Amino acid sequence: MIPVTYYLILSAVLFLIGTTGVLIRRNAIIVLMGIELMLNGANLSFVAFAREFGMADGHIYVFLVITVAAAEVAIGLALVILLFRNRGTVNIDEVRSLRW
Amino acid sequence: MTESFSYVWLIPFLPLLGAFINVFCNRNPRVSGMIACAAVATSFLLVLAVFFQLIGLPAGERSVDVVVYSWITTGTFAVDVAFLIDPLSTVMMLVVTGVGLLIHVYSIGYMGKDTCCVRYFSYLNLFMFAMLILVMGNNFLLMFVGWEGVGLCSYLLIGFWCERQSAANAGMKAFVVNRVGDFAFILGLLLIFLYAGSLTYADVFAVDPNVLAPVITAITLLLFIGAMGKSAQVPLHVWLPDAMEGPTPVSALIHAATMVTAGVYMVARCHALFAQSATAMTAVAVVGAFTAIFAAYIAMTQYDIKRVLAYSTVSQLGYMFLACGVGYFTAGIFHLVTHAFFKALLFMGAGSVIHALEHALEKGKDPQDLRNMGGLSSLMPVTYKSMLLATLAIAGIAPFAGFFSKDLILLGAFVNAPVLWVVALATAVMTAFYMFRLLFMTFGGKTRMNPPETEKVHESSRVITIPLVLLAILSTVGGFIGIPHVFAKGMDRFGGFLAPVFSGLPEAPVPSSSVELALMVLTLLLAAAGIWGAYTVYIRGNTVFDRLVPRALYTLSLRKFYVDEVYDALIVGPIRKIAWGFSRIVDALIIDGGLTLAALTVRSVGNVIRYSQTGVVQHYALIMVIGALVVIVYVTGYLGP
Amino acid sequence: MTDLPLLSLIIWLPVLGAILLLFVKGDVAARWVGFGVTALVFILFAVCFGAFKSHIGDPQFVERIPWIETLGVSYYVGADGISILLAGITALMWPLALLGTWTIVTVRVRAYQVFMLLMQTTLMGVFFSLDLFQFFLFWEGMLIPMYFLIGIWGYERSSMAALKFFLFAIFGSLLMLAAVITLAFLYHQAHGVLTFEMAALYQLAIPPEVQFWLALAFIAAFAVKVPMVPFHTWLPDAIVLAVVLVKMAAYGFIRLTLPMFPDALAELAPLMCGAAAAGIVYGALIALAQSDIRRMIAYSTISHAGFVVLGVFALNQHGIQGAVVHIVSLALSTGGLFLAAMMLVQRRNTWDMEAYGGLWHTIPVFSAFLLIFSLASVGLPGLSNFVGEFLILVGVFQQHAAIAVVAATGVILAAVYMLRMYRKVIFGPLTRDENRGIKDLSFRETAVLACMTLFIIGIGVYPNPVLRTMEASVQKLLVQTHRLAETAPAGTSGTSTEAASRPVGLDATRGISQDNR
Amino acid sequence: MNMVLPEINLYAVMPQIFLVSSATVVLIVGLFERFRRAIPYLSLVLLAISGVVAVNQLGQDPIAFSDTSPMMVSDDFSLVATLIFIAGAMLTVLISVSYAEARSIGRGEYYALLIYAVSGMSMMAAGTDLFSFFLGLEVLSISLYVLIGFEQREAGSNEGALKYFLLGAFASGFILYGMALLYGASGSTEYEVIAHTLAGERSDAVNLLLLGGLGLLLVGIGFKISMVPFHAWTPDVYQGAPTPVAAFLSTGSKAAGFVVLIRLLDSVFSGLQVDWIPLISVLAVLTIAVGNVVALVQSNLKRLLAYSSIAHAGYMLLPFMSNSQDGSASIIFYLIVYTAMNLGAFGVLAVLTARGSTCATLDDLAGLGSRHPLLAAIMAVVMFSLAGIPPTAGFMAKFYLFSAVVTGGYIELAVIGLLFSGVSLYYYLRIVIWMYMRPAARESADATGRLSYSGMTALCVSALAILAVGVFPSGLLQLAQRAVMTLP
Repeated sequence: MIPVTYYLILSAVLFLIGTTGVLIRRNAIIVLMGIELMLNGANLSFVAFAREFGMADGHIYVFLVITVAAAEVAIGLALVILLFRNRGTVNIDEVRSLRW
Repeated sequence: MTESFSYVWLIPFLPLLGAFINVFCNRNPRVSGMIACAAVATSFLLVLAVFFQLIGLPAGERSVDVVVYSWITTGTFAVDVAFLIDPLSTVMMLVVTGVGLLIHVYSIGYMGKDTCCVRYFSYLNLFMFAMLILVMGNNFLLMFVGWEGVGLCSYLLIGFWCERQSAANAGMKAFVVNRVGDFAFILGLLLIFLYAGSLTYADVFAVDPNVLAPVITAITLLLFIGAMGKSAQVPLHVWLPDAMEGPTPVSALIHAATMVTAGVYMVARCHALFAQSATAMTAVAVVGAFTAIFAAYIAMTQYDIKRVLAYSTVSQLGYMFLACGVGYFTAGIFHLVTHAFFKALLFMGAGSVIHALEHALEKGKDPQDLRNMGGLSSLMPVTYKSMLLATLAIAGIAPFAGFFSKDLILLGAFVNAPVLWVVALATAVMTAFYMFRLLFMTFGGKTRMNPPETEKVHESSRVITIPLVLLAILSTVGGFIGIPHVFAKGMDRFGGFLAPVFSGLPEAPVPSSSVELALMVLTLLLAAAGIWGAYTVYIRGNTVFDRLVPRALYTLSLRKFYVDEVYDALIVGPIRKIAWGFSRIVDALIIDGGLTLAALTVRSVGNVIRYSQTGVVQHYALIMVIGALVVIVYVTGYLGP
Repeated sequence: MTDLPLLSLIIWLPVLGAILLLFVKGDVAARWVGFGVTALVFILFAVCFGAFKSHIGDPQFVERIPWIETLGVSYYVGADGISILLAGITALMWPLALLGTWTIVTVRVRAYQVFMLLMQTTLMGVFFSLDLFQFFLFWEGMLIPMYFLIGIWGYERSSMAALKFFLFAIFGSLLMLAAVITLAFLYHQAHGVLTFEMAALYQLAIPPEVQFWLALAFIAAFAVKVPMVPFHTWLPDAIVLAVVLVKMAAYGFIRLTLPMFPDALAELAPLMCGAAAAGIVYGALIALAQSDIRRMIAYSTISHAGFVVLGVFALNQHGIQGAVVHIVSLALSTGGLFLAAMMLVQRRNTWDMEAYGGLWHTIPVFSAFLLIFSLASVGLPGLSNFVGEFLILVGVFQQHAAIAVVAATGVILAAVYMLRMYRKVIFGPLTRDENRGIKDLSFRETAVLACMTLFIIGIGVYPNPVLRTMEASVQKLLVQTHRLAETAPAGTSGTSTEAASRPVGLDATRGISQDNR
Repeated sequence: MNMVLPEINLYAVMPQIFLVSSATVVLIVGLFERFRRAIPYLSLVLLAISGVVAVNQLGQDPIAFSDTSPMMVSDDFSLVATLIFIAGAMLTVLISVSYAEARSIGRGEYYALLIYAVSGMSMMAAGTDLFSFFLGLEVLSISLYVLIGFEQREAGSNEGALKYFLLGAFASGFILYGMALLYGASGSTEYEVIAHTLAGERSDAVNLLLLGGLGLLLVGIGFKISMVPFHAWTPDVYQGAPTPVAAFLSTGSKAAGFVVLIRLLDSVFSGLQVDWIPLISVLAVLTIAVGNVVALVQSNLKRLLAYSSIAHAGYMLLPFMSNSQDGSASIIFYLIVYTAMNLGAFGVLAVLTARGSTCATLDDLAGLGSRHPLLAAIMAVVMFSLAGIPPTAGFMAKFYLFSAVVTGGYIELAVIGLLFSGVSLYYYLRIVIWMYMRPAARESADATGRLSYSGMTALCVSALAILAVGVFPSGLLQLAQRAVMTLP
């Protein structure tokens, strides 16, 4: 059977990929996906640990997080649409009227 | 004992009251003079009362402290407002109130017309108050109060015609130069208090010499510097000639008879201290002698009648300090008294002349300039005669007042410091010369005025001449209060009266009477020589001196040795520059600028951070991530063993 | 003694007045209310002063009410000889100041009165506080009214001046705040209770090196406000309140720095004296170069403030008593000088000396008063400043003769710059036509200045009542300071040791030892 | 496998239940156009009721939500925190009324979301389990995302919302991952268990997980309380958000963050002090410095206040070092005062800029002293309080806070903080100068002469509170101290 460490490493990698995505992609939607990826990375390690300890709560937490993430995405997409309406773009590096 | 003197506080208080009334209750110029004179006259009578009461006492008990109230008390520091009644202070009180009274009367005539003579008389009374406090106080601090008070009044009176810029400047100069002396004086007081633990004369003089030994020279020198400021000794003499900007009676009262002699009084008062320090005594004598000849030298060439008198005052004060310096304090005080008589008279005479010429001379001609005078003897007989007497007195011609006092001083110098004696002798010649120069240029010869002017010149009014006459009498017979032993044993009333005060001093060696007589003759001859010189030059118009004396020496004297210029260059100018530098450079530039700079730095840092806030969300995210990495690395950096 | 809470009344009455003012309409009414309240305060103070027993060194009229138990803070007021004198001069000056600026302040009159009243409260609070926390509260609270007074009714560049002043002041007092907290903390460590009561904190034995820093923090707070060079640059723009600040800061020195940090003082006192002397000369020199009356007065204040600090850090009775007298007379002389100057400027509306000249015959009464105030601050004997200055010099001379000599030169310079100003403004020919029309002082103005003059002369010729009032308290203070110093190893409080080497031994402690017997 | 359903005690979560339900009520009532005007007052009443509920439970022993695994607990700490949030929310509602009216955003959702946010905060405060904390955090954040973007037509509002959303979600990602690590380390997300694990013997791996988890949590919470370097969003978002929301943001959500931080650092992770004390102290000083120094050069008032709020966060971080009852109490006290002050400051802006541009600059304040004396006076009080000048509450708060720091033995930190608070005076007083010592430059932001009564009431309340607490702080001080007594 696969040792938990592997899962953890995988989750870490996922998290980092997500982070990188947030940092380098210009399109707001993709940035959003990056964030989702980070959350899922976290979820994966939850599940892994839960499995390790043979307890249920980890799994339950994951469900909870997924719900929360869904809510977030809903809001996020709404905001992006508003953004597109207001400025006609979804490139977040063009959204910089508030600064200094 | 004290009770019988308990009224003395009235003596200074009455003039103060007079000033008060004049300031607040009186607007009438006529009355103001009366009030002032009344006040002074009353205190003069009181002084007489004190005098006779004192005479009545046995010589040993002729020193009484009269405490009025306790003034400043903190812990160990206690000073009273208290008056010391002893022969010395009594003599001073007599001179101040007596001469002062005459000058007050004279002022009625002289200043009566002036629009602000109310102010004038209140100042004058205020001065009397301060001067009396100075001479009567029984401790240094109270003396200092009077000391500064007279300084203030002199400031106000010199600047009395303050709309004249020159007068305003002169007043300020007088005050500031005096302040320099006061600075030393204060330090002296501090030292005294520190070591003697008190400022009351009685206690201080009673302190064991060994206690004071380490600082006695410092103390006495500091005090003497104070005296130099007040009594216009070189190098602090510069203010007195300028002080002539004030009304002439003021010059007579303050800058001849009373205030300027305060220094001499103070030294005499502190003889107990000065006697303990040979250095200080020498310093006093040397400074005195030098001032005497220095001022006399300048006086020989001045043309402003009052300036001549001013320098002669400086010179005579030098004599007095010389006397003190050689231990002949009695002689110093004696000369102080006689000088008060004849110098006051000279000033008042000069005043009467100026007064007459002011109206006579046409616009633009200076009524004080000797070159505008001459031949007034017939026009102003009273003034002429009285001034003649005074001049004889100051020239030291027997038997006028000046002779006895000056002779005593010369004797002292001859005995203790032959070198200084020579100087003094030379000064005597010069004195005779410049005084008669003044007399001849004013009254003698034929007039240098044009006829229309001469018509307008006439003798001054009674109220002016009567004081002249009285003072003339005093300066004629005044000397007889102190007839030296050689003429008549025990006739030295003055010395006898002051004896208890100076009893503590070592007996000065007295030369044989023949030597003494020889000295007298010598002095008289030299004085006569001086007079003859003046006569040949200014009556006979002989130009022999012009040929003999090198031009440089003459200019040096005429330009007063350029002392003022030197001071401007060396002291006043630099201080101005320093002040300017401090205010513009140190204060504005360095300190304030530094603060501004600091503020700017902070602001610019702020701006840097502010503009690093680009508004791009991913930059923020990046900052977060970096922060996060730092945090994680830091935290997890601490792994267990 | 009356059972009224006199001190609290004196402290809080102005606040009530300020609240009352909020409901008053019209400038005149506002002026009268302001004046009335301050006058009432003065009367109350007079009652208080009458009941004051000068032979007691401890605080009197003590009131104490628990306030913030959790911090061990209580509302704790009382008056000893020193504080009652300073409070007295405040109570005297306030009505006079309001009366003097009656017509000078014409904008936002009501607000002006309000802030003046609030400031009086804070001042009184500072003087009467026996609890360090409460002291600090008033000390800081004062900044608010001052800030507005400078900023709104000051002269040109006033708002920036106010800001500058505030920043200076706050940096000082924040350091002090840190020190206050630390003190309380140390006391808590030592005795397990949290308290800010001054009397208790005096007894606290603090390790010398800690003392040093704490003392520095306190000194910073006070030095900024006195002000001492180089923390003075706010003053010329904010002169309006200079006199008040000198009072408070010097009081802070006396009340807190002296008894609290004896060991530190052993090192710091000479430095402070040196700095003060330097400040005296510095301020005087710069005053010499000013052609603007206000700045001249400001720098003269700096110079005088130097004298005050000098006296305080002489650490002996003459010095401290002299300092207190000097503070009082400064309030009168410099305050009078500035008030008179404001009256003049109100008429001609320029601060430039050169713009005047030859006023003597135009406005004699004014000239007379200006002369008296100038002479007072020149330190003419017979006027109040002289007493203070001389006592200070006596005190300092015992400790550091050289410093005293330097300080004494200030006496010469003072004469120079004051008379220079007077000559330019009053003497000389009347050159400018706009000066001909100037009106002389009104009755109200004359009354105000005359009142000040009376006190100047009164204190000058008979200072003993003032001196006696504080004598006991000052002795107690010194006992405090020097006893602590002796217990501490590094304790060289100057006087006690040098006394031995001194011939007649005029050390400050002698007065005290007599007191102890 | 069979599971035992845990005993649950609804009484423990009464306040939260009340908050959520009242939010829902408001939401539903908001649907009816005719009640629109009543909504704010309805929400006020409902908030008040939940407040009363919370007050009722004050002073009792802690009650756990469930005995087996207490997700939430109702102890004085959580209750006091909840009360702070509710008070803040009520003031926010009051200052919102006219603003929302003017910008026609006064719909039911607005107030509903506000209350939802409050419920989220109080969950964070009450949570004794990382997950209830996370849940509360998300409830709070999501409602805030919407609130910030509520002015749909305002590009700024929208941009601010997006920024806050992206970064907020990003931050919660960190938090979640941190939670995962902690879960992995201790096999549970309960605070007690984690603390227990910390106390016990632990292997390097576990230690690594714990520390990493702690670090990630700090990042996430640091974002909420806008601690440098996680502060970058603050000025932009405050500037973009509707002013009342900005007020709420700067008080409520920050407070929530600190409350959680107190629970975590002072009770759960106190075992790791050696690791986080130096870190937090450095970050705190940085936060103070950046906040104050940048605020110096801001003339846009909302950004200025944003930086000032950053600086205040820095001050509030200092007492964690001392890690004492007093420290935590001083933070609570500071939070209370700070809420009043900041709501006052933003409130003035909200009232001023009800119409016109969302962001007021200094010039808009010029001559305010003569135009609106009362408003100016309130602003002045608030500014002096923020600057920490007696007799305002701000001084008392600062004093208590810094004395806690000193007592903890961190005198140098206290001195640094105090000196920077001296710097802060410059910009606070500049505002006062502009109000009183500058003539009105141009006809500035407030076109309306009269100010809304509701807004003014809120402002007067906070101003009076500031003064009252400044003079008689005892009551609140004791409350704050009581609150931290119950912390384990």
